[in-house]
Amino acid sequence: MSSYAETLAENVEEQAESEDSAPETREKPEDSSDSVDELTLVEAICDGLYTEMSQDERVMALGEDIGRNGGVFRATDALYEEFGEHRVVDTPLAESGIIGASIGLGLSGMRPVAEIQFMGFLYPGFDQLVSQASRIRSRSHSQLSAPIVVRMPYGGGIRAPEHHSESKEAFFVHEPGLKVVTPSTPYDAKGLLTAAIRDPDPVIFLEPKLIYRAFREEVPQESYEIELGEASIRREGSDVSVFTWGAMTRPSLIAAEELAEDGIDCEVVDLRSLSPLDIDTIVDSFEKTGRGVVVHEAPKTGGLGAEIAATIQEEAMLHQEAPVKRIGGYDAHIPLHALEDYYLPQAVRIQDGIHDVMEF
Amino acid sequence: MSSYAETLAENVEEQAESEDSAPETREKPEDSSDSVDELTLVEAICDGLYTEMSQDERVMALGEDIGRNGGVFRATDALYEEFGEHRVVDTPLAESGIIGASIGLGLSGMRPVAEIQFMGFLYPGFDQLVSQASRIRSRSHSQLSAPIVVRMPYGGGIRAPEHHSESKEAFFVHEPGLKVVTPSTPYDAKGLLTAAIRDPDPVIFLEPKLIYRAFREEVPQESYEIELGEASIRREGSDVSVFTWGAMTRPSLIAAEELAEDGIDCEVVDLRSLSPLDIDTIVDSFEKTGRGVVVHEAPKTGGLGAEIAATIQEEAMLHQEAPVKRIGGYDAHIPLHALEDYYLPQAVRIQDGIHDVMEF
Amino acid sequence: MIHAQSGLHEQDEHDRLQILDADGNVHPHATVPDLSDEEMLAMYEALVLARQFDQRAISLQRQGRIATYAPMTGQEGSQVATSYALDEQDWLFPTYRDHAAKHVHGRSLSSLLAPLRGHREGYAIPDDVNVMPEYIPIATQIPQAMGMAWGYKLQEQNDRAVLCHFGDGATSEGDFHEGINFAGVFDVPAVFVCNNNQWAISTPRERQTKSETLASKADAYGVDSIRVDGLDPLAVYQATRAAIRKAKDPGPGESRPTLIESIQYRFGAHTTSDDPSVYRPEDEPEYYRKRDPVDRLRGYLESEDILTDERQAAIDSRVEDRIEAAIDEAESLEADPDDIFNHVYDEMSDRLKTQRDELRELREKYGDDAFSEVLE
Amino acid sequence: MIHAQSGLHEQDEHDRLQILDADGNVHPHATVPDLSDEEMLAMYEALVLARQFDQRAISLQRQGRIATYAPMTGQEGSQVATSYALDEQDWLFPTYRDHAAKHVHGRSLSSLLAPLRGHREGYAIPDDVNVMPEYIPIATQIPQAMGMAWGYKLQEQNDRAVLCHFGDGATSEGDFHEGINFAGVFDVPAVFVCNNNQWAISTPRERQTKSETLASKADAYGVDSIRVDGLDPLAVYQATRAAIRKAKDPGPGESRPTLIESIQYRFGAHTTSDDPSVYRPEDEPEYYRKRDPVDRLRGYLESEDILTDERQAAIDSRVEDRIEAAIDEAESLEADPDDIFNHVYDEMSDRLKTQRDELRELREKYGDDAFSEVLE
Ligand SMILES: Cc1ncc(C[n+]2csc(CCOP(=O)(O)OP(=O)(O)O)c2C)c(N)n1
Ligand SMILES: Cc1ncc(C[n+]2csc(CCOP(=O)(O)OP(=O)(O)O)c2C)c(N)n1
Ligand SMILES: [Mg+2]
Ligand SMILES: [Mg+2]
Repeated sequence: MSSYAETLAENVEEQAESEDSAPETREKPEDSSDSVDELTLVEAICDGLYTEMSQDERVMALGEDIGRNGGVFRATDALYEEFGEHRVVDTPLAESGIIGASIGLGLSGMRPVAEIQFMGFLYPGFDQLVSQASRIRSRSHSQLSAPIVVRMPYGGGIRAPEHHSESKEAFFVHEPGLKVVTPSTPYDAKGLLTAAIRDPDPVIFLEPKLIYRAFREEVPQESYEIELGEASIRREGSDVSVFTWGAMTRPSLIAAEELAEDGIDCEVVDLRSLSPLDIDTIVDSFEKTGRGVVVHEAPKTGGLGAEIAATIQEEAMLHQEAPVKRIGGYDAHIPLHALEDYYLPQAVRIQDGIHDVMEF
Repeated sequence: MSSYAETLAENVEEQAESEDSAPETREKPEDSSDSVDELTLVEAICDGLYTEMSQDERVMALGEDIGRNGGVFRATDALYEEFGEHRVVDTPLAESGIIGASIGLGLSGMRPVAEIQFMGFLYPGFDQLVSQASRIRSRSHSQLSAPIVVRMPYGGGIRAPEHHSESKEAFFVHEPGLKVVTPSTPYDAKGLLTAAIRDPDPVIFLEPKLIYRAFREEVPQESYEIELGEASIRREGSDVSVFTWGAMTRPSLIAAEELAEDGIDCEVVDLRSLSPLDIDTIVDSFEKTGRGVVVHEAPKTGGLGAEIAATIQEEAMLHQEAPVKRIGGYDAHIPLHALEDYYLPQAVRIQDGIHDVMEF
Repeated sequence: MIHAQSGLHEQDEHDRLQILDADGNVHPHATVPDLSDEEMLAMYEALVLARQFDQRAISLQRQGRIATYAPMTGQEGSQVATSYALDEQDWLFPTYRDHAAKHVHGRSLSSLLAPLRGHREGYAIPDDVNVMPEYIPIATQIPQAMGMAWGYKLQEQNDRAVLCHFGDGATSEGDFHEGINFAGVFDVPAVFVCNNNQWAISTPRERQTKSETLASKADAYGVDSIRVDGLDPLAVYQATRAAIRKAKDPGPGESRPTLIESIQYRFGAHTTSDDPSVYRPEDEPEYYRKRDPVDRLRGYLESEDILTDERQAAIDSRVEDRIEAAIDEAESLEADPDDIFNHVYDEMSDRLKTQRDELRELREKYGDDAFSEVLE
Repeated sequence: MIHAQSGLHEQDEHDRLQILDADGNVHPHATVPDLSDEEMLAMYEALVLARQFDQRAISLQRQGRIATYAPMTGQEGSQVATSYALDEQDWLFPTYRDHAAKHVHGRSLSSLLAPLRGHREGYAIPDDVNVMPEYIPIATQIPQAMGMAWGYKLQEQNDRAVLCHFGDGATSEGDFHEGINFAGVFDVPAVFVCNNNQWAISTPRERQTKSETLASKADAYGVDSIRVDGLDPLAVYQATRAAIRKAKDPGPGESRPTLIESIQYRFGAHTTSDDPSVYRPEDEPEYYRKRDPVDRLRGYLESEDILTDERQAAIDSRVEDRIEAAIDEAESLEADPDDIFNHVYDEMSDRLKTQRDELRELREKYGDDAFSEVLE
């Protein structure tokens, strides 16, 4: 087994475990100043919601099975008990209704955080999100806005059934008026979610479910924001820049460590914010290394990798020592789990791709 | 007025005229072998439907107001009278219903051609199209398919109200299993539509409504196919390649003629097929010229221009004498008509962009 | 001839609330809403204004001075009455056809014309006006209106209700279903007004759904409903007022939301780009023209001596002046290309700034004529 | 305690078709469907198989041999009965939970397990089997099933009907509304079966909609409906058979489509990843367990001397063998990475070919272990 596969295996076991057994209700300590918890990414999301709901009465959560059930991934665990059925609301099974309702709630002065159970089930609500929420500001000449957050687990690798492994962030990035973020660590998860909730515009908060429980990290109990629109350099390097986000950050880092042994020094940039993109960080990194790859789960054609490659050649062509290589999902539907590890970028593919770029 | 603006003005006047007055019902000549008609693009679409419905009983049309009314743009003019209410069907006002029904009709052995009144109203049916029709083949291991065509007018420039000027082809190109085509001439309109109807997979047929009635061209009365997946070089040139499609082909050609006077020889490639892309033609043209621009109406970020630029630098970086420039809509919603001419790529912007690329 | 029948479908009037008969006489057992003479006259003036505005707008479109317009003649009675039934703090969710409803609830006449002149400024809402920009994608406003009503309920702003307009065609969309189902489940203070003008462009009501009535669709959501003669402004007022009252302060056993099916008829074309003679019999409107809401209210007010010739003359001249002023105002609006970029996000992104600056440079370099507006 | 009430909601049984009482006795005024002893026994065997399959599948999932599984215990009676009511040429649109319905209409047991082992081959449909691959996105099958039924009607294949399954939760989706509305308008030969198991994951039926019943939602579309005791296989068979007959050959004044609300209960978890004790009272299933469909049909067959101990033993052993064989077959499936690319289009695009070749090269270069399947 490759080290990535091992990492995955751990995740998935944890995942399966936590899904099959009754969830524990996490206790909130009374005094939360200056304290930190060791949290998984999904716990950090839950904590981010908790913290923000505690501080701002306008914040509410709504979606399918997020109440008593705490969400199918337990991302809203114990919030129902804490904040009651009017602030943590199980809705009917209707995604357009959930997002349309959220827009209206936002207009009334609330700060709704909607959960879509899986990205593959967002599409019935696509119109309300992409064609409605995105435009409330522009069509009203900024008199109105849609201060909503739409959270959804996305991505593959967890042996899920059909339609449960979507990674179509590119759809949302192409629509003006939407912001799109995705964390790759528990710390970022809480900070980005806090910023998303406070943002006056609609923010799509993509949750890399493959790493929901992959590892723990210290997360402050108090609230903090990570500014939307800022990438994070996860590993500095001088030979080649790896641009990635969400669950692909880890295999990218694994690949970088393996390549270090071959003397290739990778810089790994976790974009975090997919819309707006942090073009400065992307271009600066590329200008430093002169070589780049983009790693994402979505189909290659029309994926966000295209935007990044196009931007780099626009802004930094004269620094280009090799084509920017896109290591993505293939232009096919993500297969069921017997084959999904062939579909998703594995550390081995990432390494191989980086070698290509180095040897160009 | 720029020449492009003049061209537009003509279009729009014709358009407005034909929309405000009662439509004429076009007579079909009895003997149609070897004959040609001088048709506009929208007439060629209607003719394509007529020809295919005459030859293949399985072909039917469905959508909102396509029957007695002949479609809001008259794209199904007189088909209701010719083929009757069971083959030219006015549906209830429900896009998910229309596309879902089309999938089922296709499974039963019919060849449905659905009309969505404007691209901006496709989104309620996004799920059925992007998440369902696209996968019938892959999820059934090719035992089943969705032999449907979804036609929709798209693009701006006709002084239309909000949500009537969308150009979001990139959404469909990113989804495996869908094909996406758009004609820029009447001849291509009929040939591509015929091929789309005969294709066993779902084809999205985008109709550039700005040029629905912009000019006439000889169109054979008999049926013919233009193979899906093949671009067309509209103008050969040696200095710079312009990649475009749909309604942007004309301003690109206008810009090319103007630039010819400055001694810049543009090659204008009309992609026609947006998925699959004709990568060979794109790369060959670029390798010849070493410089390229992409012109499209959609917002620049995440638009198809990104895919083309990314592909070019991947496949032909060593030929690149300048960055591939994307001349697109801005990353904002297309404004109402007082400003839409600032938003859409005008010949002046295209010329300016090409100058940039030439002077790099 | 399925199509040709359609208008007749709704001509049995016994199943709906009516106060005035076709000639403006009060039905024997009906009660006229409790409105002062001044209120009645104001409502009537709004009707006259709406009718006049509609005619002017159609001719402005013909002259190329505004873009495609959706006429409301025949439907303005219901529009005016529903907005009259609102309290100031209530919100209105209108469609592209609800010009009169918007105006009565506070939008200026010139703001109605601005988008038709291509200016999104017309959708900018003054702080004290609770009218959403119009909704063009059919039925999308329904879950949003529901959501806003829910939000007010959650915030215990119990004096607020939300009124949401849509057409007969809208009842086929998933958003109608999802929105009203949520309204039932969360018992929100919303009034849904289905303006059943019997046509969705060329599709007649009975090809839209095999449901007996549109009002009865509310049963599927456990939501109350009522059918009302939409050409009778007093009946519409009464039904809407009752629904708004109930939304804010439901009695024991009452639920907050209501679906009102207001049965109307579109006297004219769907929009100025539409030609109804292609799909419906020329004489279909006759029946409804005889029940013209403006005439009916005028008939009633005259019979009650509330409306005099003098007052009518004053109304006519005020209406004329206001419309002229509105047209002047709308036609004096200038567009600022920077606005393309100004309202995408609260803070403009770097890429948008670059794009804005690029456009500024291009305009500088080539002049605005190079981008000149078509047809202007 | 809104949630805790839910199960009780549907416990008044007077409003639904029932043939067998809780103990398997025929109700005084009920008529048993006209089925031969052999047919009755076959149906019973299918029920036993379903129950057994469900238990094995749950334990396979526990052992990590299949992925997340959606149990059907308590609902198999209705599933088997609806499929028994189909003619061979009819099509079935199932959900992720309709294992028994699929099997009875022709899908092999191993094909049910294959997707759970990660193989899309399980969705490949033999030419002579009219069962769509299961639908996971809720309610999306409804407009499609409607469309297929419409297509057969247009092609005058009047001996074909389409049966479409979905849950109580599905009734909230726009696609339910749009699909059934079309069915009414185009009068298509479709039977819509709402498997009201009273829960949509953790959401109880009465938080899904304030509608009195789910069946009555059909009125909004002018479509016939019926409520049936979904734990009574004979009642479900009778209702479905009548609906299929009517779909193909409606009598005067009858319409083709029908919505059947089959009132059931999910005895177990939503899926093997779900823990119902979090959201519903542990004793809620009790009432329904006493009405177990397998027991009821067994009771009836025993009382009629159709089922003997011998026959039961033979059934049990056949069932056991078939399930074992199916598991072996499913576990012997091997995945071919080329299949990722093989079924995207009728003809593979150049870019897909390149990608396929790239993957082949990578596998060659690094070996399949480098891509090794997690948990396998
Ligand atoms: C989602 C969507 N689909 C299609 C259209 C195009 N369209 C505009 S108006 C209209 C008919 C609407 O009919 P109805 O709801 O009865 O309202 P009316 O125009 O009669 O007031 C259609 C189909 C649209 N605006 N939105
Ligand atoms: C469009 C969509 N949204 C959400 C989900 C996630 N989901 C899977 S099953 C389920 C509940 C379905 O309930 P119901 O329709 O009653 O069917 P049941 O599972 O009870 O058989 C949900 C919400 C989904 N599969 N599809
Ligand atoms: Mg209407
Ligand atoms: Mg259920």
